[in-house]
Amino acid sequence: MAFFIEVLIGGLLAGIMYSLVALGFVLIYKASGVFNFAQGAMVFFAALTCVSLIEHGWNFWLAVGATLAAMVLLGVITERVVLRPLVNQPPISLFMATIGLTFLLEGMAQLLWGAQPHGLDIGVQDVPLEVQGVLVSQLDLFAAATAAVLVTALGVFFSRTKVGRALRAVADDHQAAQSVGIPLHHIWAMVWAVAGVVALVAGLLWGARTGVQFALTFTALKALPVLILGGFESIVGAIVGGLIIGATEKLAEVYIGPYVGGGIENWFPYVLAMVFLLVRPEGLFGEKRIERV
Amino acid sequence: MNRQRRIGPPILTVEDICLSFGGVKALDRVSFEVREHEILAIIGPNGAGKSSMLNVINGVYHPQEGSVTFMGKKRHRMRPHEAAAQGIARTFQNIALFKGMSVLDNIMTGRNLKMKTSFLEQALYWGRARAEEIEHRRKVEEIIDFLEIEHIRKTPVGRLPYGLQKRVELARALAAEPQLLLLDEPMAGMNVEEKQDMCRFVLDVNDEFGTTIVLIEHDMGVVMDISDRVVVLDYGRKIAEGTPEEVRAHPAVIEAYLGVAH
Amino acid sequence: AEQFIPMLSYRVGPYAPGGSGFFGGYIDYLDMINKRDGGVNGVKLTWEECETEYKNDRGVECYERLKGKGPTGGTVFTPLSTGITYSLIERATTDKIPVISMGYGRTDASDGRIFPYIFPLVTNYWSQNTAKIKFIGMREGGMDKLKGKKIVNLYHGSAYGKETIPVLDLQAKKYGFEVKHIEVPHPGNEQQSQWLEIRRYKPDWVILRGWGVMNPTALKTAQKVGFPADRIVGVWWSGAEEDVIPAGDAAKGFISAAFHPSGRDFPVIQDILKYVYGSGSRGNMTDQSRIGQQYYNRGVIQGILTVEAIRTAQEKFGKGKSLTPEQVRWGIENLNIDEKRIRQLGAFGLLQPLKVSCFDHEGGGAVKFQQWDGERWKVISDWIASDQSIVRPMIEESAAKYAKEKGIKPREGISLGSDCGHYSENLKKIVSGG
Amino acid sequence: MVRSQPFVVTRTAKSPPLLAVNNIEVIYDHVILVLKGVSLEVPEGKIVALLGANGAGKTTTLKAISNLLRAERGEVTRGSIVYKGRRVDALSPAALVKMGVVQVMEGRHVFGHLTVEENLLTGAYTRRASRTEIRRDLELVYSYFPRLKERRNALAGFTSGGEQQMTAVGRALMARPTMILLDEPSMGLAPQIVEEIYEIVKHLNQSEGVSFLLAEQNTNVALRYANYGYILENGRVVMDGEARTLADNEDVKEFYLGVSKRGRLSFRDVKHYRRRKRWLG
Amino acid sequence: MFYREAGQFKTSYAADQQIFPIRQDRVGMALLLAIAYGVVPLIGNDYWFTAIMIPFLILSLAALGLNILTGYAGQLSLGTAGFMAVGAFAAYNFILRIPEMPFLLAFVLAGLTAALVGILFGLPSLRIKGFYLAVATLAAQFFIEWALIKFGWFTNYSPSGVIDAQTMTLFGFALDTPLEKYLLTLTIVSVLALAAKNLMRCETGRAFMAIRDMDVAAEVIGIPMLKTKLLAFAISSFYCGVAGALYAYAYLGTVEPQAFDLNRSFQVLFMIIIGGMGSILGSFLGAAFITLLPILLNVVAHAVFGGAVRTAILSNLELVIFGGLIIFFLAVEPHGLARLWHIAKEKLRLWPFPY
Ligand SMILES: Nc1ncnc2c1ncn2[C@@H]1O[C@H](COP(=O)(O)OP(=O)(O)OP(=O)(O)O)[C@@H](O)[C@H]1O
Ligand SMILES: Nc1ncnc2c1ncn2[C@@H]1O[C@H](COP(=O)(O)OP(=O)(O)OP(=O)(O)O)[C@@H](O)[C@H]1O
Ligand SMILES: [Mg+2]
Ligand SMILES: [Mg+2]
Repeated sequence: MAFFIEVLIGGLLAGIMYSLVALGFVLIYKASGVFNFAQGAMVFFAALTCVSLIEHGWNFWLAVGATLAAMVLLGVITERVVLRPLVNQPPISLFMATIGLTFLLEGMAQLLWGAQPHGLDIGVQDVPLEVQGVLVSQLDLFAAATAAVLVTALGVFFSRTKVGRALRAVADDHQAAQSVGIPLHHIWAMVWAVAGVVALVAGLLWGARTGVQFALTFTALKALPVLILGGFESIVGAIVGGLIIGATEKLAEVYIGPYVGGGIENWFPYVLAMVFLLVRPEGLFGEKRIERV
Repeated sequence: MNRQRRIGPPILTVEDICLSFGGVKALDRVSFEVREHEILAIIGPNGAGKSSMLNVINGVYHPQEGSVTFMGKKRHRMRPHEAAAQGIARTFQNIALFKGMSVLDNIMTGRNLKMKTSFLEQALYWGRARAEEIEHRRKVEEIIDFLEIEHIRKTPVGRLPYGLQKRVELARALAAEPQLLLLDEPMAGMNVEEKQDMCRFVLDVNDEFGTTIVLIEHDMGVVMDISDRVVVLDYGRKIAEGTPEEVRAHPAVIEAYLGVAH
Repeated sequence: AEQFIPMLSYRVGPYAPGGSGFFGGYIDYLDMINKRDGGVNGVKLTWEECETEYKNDRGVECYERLKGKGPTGGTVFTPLSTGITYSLIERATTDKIPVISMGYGRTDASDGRIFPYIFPLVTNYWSQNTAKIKFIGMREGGMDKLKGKKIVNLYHGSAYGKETIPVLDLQAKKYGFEVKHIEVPHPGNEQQSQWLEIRRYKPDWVILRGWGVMNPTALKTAQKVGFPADRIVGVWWSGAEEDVIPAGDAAKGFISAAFHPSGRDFPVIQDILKYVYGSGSRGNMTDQSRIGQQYYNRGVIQGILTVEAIRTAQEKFGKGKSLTPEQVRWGIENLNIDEKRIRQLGAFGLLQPLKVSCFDHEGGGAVKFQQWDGERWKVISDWIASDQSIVRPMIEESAAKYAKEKGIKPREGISLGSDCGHYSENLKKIVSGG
Repeated sequence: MVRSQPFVVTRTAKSPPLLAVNNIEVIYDHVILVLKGVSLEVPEGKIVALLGANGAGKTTTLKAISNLLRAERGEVTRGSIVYKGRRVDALSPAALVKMGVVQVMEGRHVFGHLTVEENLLTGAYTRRASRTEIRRDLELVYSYFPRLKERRNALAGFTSGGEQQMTAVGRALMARPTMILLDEPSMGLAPQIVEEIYEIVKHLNQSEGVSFLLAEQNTNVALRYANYGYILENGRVVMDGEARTLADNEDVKEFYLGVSKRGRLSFRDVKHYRRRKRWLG
Repeated sequence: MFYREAGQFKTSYAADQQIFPIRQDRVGMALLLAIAYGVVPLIGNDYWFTAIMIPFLILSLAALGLNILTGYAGQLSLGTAGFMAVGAFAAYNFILRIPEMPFLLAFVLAGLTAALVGILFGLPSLRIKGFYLAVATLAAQFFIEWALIKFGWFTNYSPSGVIDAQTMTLFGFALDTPLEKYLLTLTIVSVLALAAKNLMRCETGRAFMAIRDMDVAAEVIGIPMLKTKLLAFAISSFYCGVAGALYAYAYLGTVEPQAFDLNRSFQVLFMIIIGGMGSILGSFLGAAFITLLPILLNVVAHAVFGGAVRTAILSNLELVIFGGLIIFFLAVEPHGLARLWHIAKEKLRLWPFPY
């Protein structure tokens, strides 16, 4: 039983880590109906920039601040150069543009800072806490707390302000949004900037777990099943989806894995999400598809 | 020609249709019948449930209660393509053309049901498949000619102005050679001249192919002039039914729909 | 005269740290030879890099692009990627160009009678694995102490990761220990469930057959579940500085196999620093602090082997001449680097003695073990020889199977200028499909 | 069909017009020339109707004004657009809305995943008004369209065609514009509502001084409510004049109003002479 | 001037229904084939065959397969590489396990196997759409990759998981030189491209496009959704499967399951987006862009800066430029290169007048 609980808790906490990355996707999907392929690259770019600045002797907070500024700038430039020419174009074209952005960011990051992996110490001791025989990671707890703060802040921001509404309007219909005076460009720039900030947070936390290296771009893969399960447009969905995926994938690996030879963690969440979608095609909290004639 | 004589027995009967979405009752115990060869108009205020009615008839919506009988076959629920296979075609209120295809291809899709060759034969484009394509192309050209859209044959439909898109949609529906044609506001967004053209097409289809037509329209001039009978819906209920003249004089219709101006 | 050496390198993407370190060392060594000795017997070494991004298809493209360059074509290919190596096996054989895959690539190519052009020099995965069990046995106080011990094989969920499962199973049977194979799905940046399972299983040792981000993550997660790092033994793709630095403190005490140590105290590295980086000139490494690290030193070894092969070939085919790849192949197959030569090369302790033959394309097979102290790798064992009594039959059988599939007639007697001995009846049966 | 006239600017008022479109040319996709020199004016406080057959270029003209063309891969290649004495060709659509010009797009374009009420609220995006003020305007819109109030919490994507049209018009009103570009406002609306919408137009025009440029197929209603009209054909203005004058023009009567010298023609037996029977043969 | 259809009147529907109704296109196509079959073999060398033409053609075929599914039928899929893997490993096992199996037949069977798997994973498409479907098809991608690594049977228990393609023999004649492999690939790809073109301009293609553009309307006019979508998955996977088999047999000669990892799926998806969704030509243009451009950049970079700039910097710069070019081309034409080509043709048609 204790083992079960341990796996469960470990899974839930890992799930939160997935959610952190998923959040970035959600933001951009909400605002443009587009899946941002570059999210993983942004996580990598942000973390690498930050850690490189630290290694160049910057104070931790100073480095974080500078990276934050860089990510905001990146968001603004992305809007200007990548998104603006693609207003009102099919989502798949926008999607492709984010792929171009991915190559660009990956190249830029390594051009600026090199390809070496780095360790990152964010000041949280990662010795496990033992609660009644169950080990709980401090770093993961810290990450969970950060995620909670982030989600609350973003949730409030997007549901309480008119910007949140405008965001959804833009995702529905670029042209109509423009016609009522929603400044598409500002909205997009803002959302991309926020997504950049989220990427930085995710990058730092993941970086503390696995080191800062190119593989941070792969964190995006872990976020995908979370997204489909939670729904592409929902911030809450990203968190709930993360928890569910994290917990079930770990439990499945431990309890089902041995029967089929193990290593099922990569596809199991997808199959799970897929089965779930058959029941609810828009995910847990996603927006319903509107099909009317 | 006396049109009344041509009108035959009921070909479509809807009985006690109830349809609701969450709290909204889109249709509430609606019954009526459509007779062979006639042009039946459905009118009513916005949100009355007219489009929903058409959706029920061709299987896009499944009513919670009630039944639809078409050509003697009674049914409760079916998939739209089954309805199409039985000979029901339609056009849509918010144009539902295939945006990525040319006018010609759009209309050709209408003949989908009539195509018999397998995809393997089509991949070779030899013999039967080729002959079939050409044969159907001929049919489609007749329709194109009929609706006078020859000049835009190869244009992608997305580029067409609204009115022409409506016409292409009609062409696509006609290509299926349906028994029953459902038209959802075919003349919206047209000027008088274009409406006249459209009316002419509708009447011709009715006359020459004997197609039964159910049509939703807000232009009372059109409704009065071309329909044989009219059904009036309001808030999901049928409030009147009869010849155009009867309906126009009906107090409930004036109250709910026409307003005093008419 | 010049000798052209193609470089299928990769300097972007997830594998860039390995690529830049290895090719940095390789190129610096060649550069040093040019600068210090004026080339090999006066033959200048030249090279060109081609970016493969660690992808097989790009690798093939680069191979095709570079194989015809230089006066005599690409001398020897070293793709530093198992996948690319596999893709080159047939091509290189047809083109008569040797491929050296040192510590990676196709293990059974150690049987040179069937793979005349492929050289998994120094040591291969299976050899390494037997040495590792020997090492664990030593730590436990003798091979007989292995009985009843529990070992977890934590492997990367890929073909590479799976490759040592059969050897381990064989050894488990032989020595009476228990082995549990646990897979980590690619890329391995999340290992919570695997390590919880390890914790439950309570093994005595964990063999870490990792790759890239899987390595630091494993060490971090081990720390999280309280498994001691000095009971984890990595393979050499888990044992570079790049694999432990990201794990921070969690890596302290971690042990890994290596076929060469880190460090820059070897004369040969000093020579590189002097001739290549000295007097303000620029070497291949942007970050000079990486000189002497695992990947760099591996590159230097590659350089030594390449140059020695050319030298050996020149002895036979004429000093001071540009050699064809075919001739260099002969040089590789007849490499004999003994301790004396190693000392001359300034690589004592860095490189193990090596004798390549038609029969044995591996040539060495010994492994050293090193431990991370938080700052650098410290060598904690001497060369530990592999257990060829286990490895060799497996290799021969696997190679024979390949020969059968491909319809290759194994080399026998004197072939391509080397003595290949005789092919055993047993293997003949496999090749002919018995 | 309509006799071609050279373009003459007929000044209806001495003051400069609120909006002037000068000889613009529009090309889609770099190759499709759609407007071939269109000029028109909307004087302050007037309702101007833009009439013309399908594909004449009405929508294109409106989009050119509101700067929505770029999103359609179209561009204005010649001419200028002046609003309140200032060139606005290069402004962003949002900036134009801030200046008081709002477009109601053809084909509804409601935000399907927002509720009807949220749709209306997005209309007020550019305004810096207090919550109560916006609440008040919302109620005003609801008073114009009671049906919307009933459906306020429905997702707009699920509402009926007419309800969507009302939502689109209501959404534009929420911006409190000084000038509204209405593209086929009557499309798909019940006759009663059409009248109501035009009454609202008239009301806004008279009591609040809002100017209108409306593209409309329902010539009958449009000319009844408009002050001035332009008739567009094939990307050119072929006729313009006071609404009343236009309504009396014989051609306009026949082709746009459906009345000939013999009175209103029935849709049943009009123009059968034009029919070509080729397809039967 | 040169691209005018004026004066080319069609007197029958048959003529108008030809693949290339315009004469210039017909001539162009014939020329292209003549070059591919006649000129390239004459002037090409091993490098051109094995490193450029063969992979380009094979990936074009995969792109074509995906384009059928995604571009024409509108079902976004990220399982392409998975289906390619099925094709490659199926072909391997058919040839390995069935004596005297002709390799062409094995390729067909491999395609069919992939088609079956495709149908299986296409089932959810009935309910799941858009990006959701894309992510759901990842299940196929990961599952197939996992299964091929996990179960030794597929790789004939090769310890490294790599399979070695057997030699292809046709009428007792071994196809093992680069030129022969090139011609084989070219022929298979041409035939399948022609079949795809035919299919897409017939009823099947129209049904696909109808489902893509508006599936409700498509159903209403009588196109059965499930059947059509599954057919799209089947045909598409068939193409991908054959491409996978070619990848193993005509190109690399050895493959491991990782050769068909998610990156490959993405790569093929990039091809059709950049090339043009719903366009046969686009599949080829996209494949050229995605596979050949990086090589070109690499070659050019080495030619221009070789030696002067560190290779690490060059490699990263290539990546940056490649990304930048993708963005640039999309900004110029969001609908892909095929559309750009189309517009160019329209302009040519009007030339010398601007419109
Ligand atoms: N799929 C649906 N989900 C939710 N509500 C729906 C749906 N379809 C229709 N409705 C509701 O049912 C009612 C009737 O809609 P319907 O489209 O049938 O009206 P209509 O008579 O065609 O009106 P209009 O003339 O404006 O087109 C409307 O209030 C609409 O909001
Ligand atoms: N995005 C586009 N790309 C290419 N051509 C277009 C595009 N939009 C419109 N057109 C073309 O421009 C011309 C004018 O179209 P527009 O929509 O302005 O006409 P309209 O007068 O509004 O017609 P309707 O009354 O049918 O709405 C049409 O011939 C149409 O084919
Ligand atoms: Mg309706
Ligand atoms: Mg219009």
